[in-house]
Amino acid sequence: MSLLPDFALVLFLLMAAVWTVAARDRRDSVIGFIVVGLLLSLAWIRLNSVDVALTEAAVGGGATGLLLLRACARLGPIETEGAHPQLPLRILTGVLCAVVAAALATIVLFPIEPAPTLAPAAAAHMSELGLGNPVTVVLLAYRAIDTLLEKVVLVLALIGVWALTPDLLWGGAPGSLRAQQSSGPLTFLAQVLPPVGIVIGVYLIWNGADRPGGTFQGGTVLAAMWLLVMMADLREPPEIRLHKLRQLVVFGPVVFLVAGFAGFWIANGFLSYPPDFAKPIIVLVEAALALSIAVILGMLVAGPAARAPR
Amino acid sequence: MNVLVDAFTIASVSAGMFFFLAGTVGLLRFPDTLTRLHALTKADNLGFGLIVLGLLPQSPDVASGVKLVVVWLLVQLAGASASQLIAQFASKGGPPA
Amino acid sequence: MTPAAYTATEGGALLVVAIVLPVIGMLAIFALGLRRAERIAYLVLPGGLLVALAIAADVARSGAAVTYVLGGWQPPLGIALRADGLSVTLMVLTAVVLCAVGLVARGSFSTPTDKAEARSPMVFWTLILGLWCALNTVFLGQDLFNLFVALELLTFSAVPLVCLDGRRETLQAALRYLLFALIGSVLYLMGAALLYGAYGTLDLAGLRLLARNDLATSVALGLMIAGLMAKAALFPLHLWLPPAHAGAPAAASAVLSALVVKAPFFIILRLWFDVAPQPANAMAAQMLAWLGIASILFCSVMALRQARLKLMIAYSTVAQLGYLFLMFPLAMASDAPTAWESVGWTGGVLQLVSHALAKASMFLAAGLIAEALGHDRIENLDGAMSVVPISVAAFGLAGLSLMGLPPSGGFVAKLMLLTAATETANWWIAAAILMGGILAASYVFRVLNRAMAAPSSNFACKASIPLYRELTVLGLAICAVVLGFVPLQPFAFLGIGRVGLP
Amino acid sequence: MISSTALYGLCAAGLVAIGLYGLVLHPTPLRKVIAFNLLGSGTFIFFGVAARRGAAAGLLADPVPQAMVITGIVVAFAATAVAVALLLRLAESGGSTLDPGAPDPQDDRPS
Repeated sequence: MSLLPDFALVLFLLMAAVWTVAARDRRDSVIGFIVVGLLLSLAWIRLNSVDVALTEAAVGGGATGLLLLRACARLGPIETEGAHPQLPLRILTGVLCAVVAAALATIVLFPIEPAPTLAPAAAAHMSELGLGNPVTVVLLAYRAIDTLLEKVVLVLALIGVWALTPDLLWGGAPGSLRAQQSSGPLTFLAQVLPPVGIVIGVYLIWNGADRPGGTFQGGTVLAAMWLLVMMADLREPPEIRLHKLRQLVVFGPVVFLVAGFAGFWIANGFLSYPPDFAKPIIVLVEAALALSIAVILGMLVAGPAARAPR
Repeated sequence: MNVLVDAFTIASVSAGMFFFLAGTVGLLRFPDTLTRLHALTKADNLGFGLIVLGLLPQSPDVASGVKLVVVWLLVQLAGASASQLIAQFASKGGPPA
Repeated sequence: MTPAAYTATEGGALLVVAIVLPVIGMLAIFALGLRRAERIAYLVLPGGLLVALAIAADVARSGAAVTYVLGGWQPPLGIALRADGLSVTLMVLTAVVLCAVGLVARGSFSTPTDKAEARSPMVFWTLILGLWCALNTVFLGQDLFNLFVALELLTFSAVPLVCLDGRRETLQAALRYLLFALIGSVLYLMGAALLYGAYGTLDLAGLRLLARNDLATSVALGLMIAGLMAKAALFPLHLWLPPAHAGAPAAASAVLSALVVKAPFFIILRLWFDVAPQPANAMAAQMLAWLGIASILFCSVMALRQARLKLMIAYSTVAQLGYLFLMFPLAMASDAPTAWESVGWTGGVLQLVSHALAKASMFLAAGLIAEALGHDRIENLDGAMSVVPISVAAFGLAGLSLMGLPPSGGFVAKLMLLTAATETANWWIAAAILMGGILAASYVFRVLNRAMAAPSSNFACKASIPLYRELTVLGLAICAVVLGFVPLQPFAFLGIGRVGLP
Repeated sequence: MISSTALYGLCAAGLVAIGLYGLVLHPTPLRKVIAFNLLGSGTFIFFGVAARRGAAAGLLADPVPQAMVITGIVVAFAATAVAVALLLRLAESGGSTLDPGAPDPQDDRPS
């Protein structure tokens, strides 16, 4: 009985995934993917990983879905369906995928007992740092280098997107995010929602130290508010040459680096925090990172520059 | 007292579920975009409202109760705006190709 | 359960600097928007070279690996960085190649004096520095998830370099490269998830102690190695490489061919010799070698058939990468007590280093030739010798290494592989090495023949190349040749940090 | 009786198979990118399964794999953004599939 909701969820998830891959129209496929994203965040809650559920809902389903929907609209009718692969190739691929899935399923069904875990080790040092959310501690203390490098990945991705700007337009602003026709309800929403959204975003960041939430989740909510305002055409996307924009992008990584190097003087080395000040330092780094994430995510969705600088 | 509160929750959430069911049936059965939208939004607003109402007495403290209400308000706002947008597209001759 | 703790060694903080210094440079170029992006790069490049040399000196002097534990959190909870003999060899190689590329790229990627910032210089210099951070992290990281992040850094820096000129073919090549790289990453990550589920650690030292020979481990390693093979362009997963490496600007191609494809191979080495339970599956080693042989033969023939110089060099890269995969059965079958004391292992690593130097030199030379002539069709290369003689000479010297002719690093590397192949009676591998050499000679001489021919009557030089750029390219080629004077035996240096491991 | 964690593990295996199939076989790049995201989601759930099985010391799930998944999701988003920007630019330049067009023999620029 208690497994029934899980069964239903898994079944819906797989059905939505099949639909996403099998749909003829690419818009249907994107909508299928967004449904998968929503169901996935439920699955993450069932796996007791609330932080991941929030991230999946915000980044995996939400931001990625928006990106793909915009791509659909922008592609228009240009994208012609290429030649469909031959039947033998399809069967071969199908068999290969089935073999991989079968191997994975076998491994999952016969786990190691007792399951190996780092949870006790992670919990043991949490009181030293004064933080209550173990996932935040892993992200910003135990494995901070991965989080730092991942911010570098985001900056590189932004440079990669901007690199696609035609030379003449370099420095200009991305194309407008406005929908085809301006509409009252969207403008209304873009005026009412952002104040509330910003409060929620800040709450998620602040809360992340002790309870589920954190930089990504909060940063994505902030980015969503900015994108909403741009989509309702209340604000234009900024020009990519603006120093202020660039500085906001690197602000988070720079604060993180400074905190990391400060560890050489005030603690035991790079990315190590003194016990008494660990929490304020981590919250400060998180806040700076969230700001940068919001700006980067927004600019990633906006795309390369499409207008010459003024 | 507890029994009464629990009974209220069960009744309210069940009623909410019923509205969701009705709305979904409407979504599947009604003929065109506008009527479908009508069925969906009416049922969802009411159904979701009833579920939140039913859950309110179960919340452990005031803060989580306030969060529930905020969630309800945000869903109202998002649902209303989204259905307006869909209706706009629909009345202008279907979704853009 | 708990593996031996890492103890941070004295110069360990330098490892952090090696990873973070390029990041600082990259962020500075991005944010400050100084009048000239390349100025910051010219501060960071020699700095990074000094850091790499300092770490190498430290390792050579102490004869032990340099270690740093980040934040003081011991693995498996935290992450450690560790530089052994192999890591520092590759770090110094990376720094040398990047500095040379930086010098040569000055001609093509300088910000115009009338602009505050231009697209291609800004993108090129930031991405080159991002790439450096990624490579150093790959060489130093001891945690499989940390290595995943490093691989992603590598992908995100390498892909936009491919389509820097924005032409349609290069956009296509970049998209295809990105998709291959993403499949590779996701397969690698899947393997990492399975390993974590089985052992509760992704630390290499921990896994070395714990690894069992069971289904989960085999599937995990299989998925990871398959993913890395796609990134390292092993036949038949090489389809993305030739258009991508040929489409990029020459300076970027040099880095992509010389260094970027070596990073996934380096991780395969780590997985194979550090994680895979010993004795590792002999059949899998044979299969990798067979794919390597297919790479060598098939792509050498393809290189011979190309009309464009850069495409030819790109196909030659896939062929030369094939040699690297020969070392798995050779190192395993040898009589040496450990893999890294065998001739096959040293030959493979030497091939990696000499190919990196030779290929960087060759791509840069091809870029200069194309700049001077205005095209890179092999049929019409006549006259190149009279315009850019030093570049043609560098091309020829680098070619020695690819062919495996003395005196060159490639000669010693291939001779060592050949020796290992005959000692362990792997006759097919020996035959493939010889055949690959002959094919390489044919495609290199085909180019040299045309380039040395007298120019036709309507020959016109499109641009003159400053001497320092040509000399830099020649310098790289000479480095590849100098490697040919190393003695023919396993180097103790490459085994530093491995001897004594359980 | 199968545990709910194992059920999600099977779900992950299914997602991986579906995503891999779409990634290999779909001819258009946008569909490949979508399939890549499915494949990635399946991979992340394997970490989630390991996390939930590793619940200990008062934590409902092992936080280390959870943190890895959060990093992974963000990286996958960045990859999607770059891929989408690339394929949009490619579509603008007149090509949309991954089949390389016949190279123009008259093209004089170095390739």
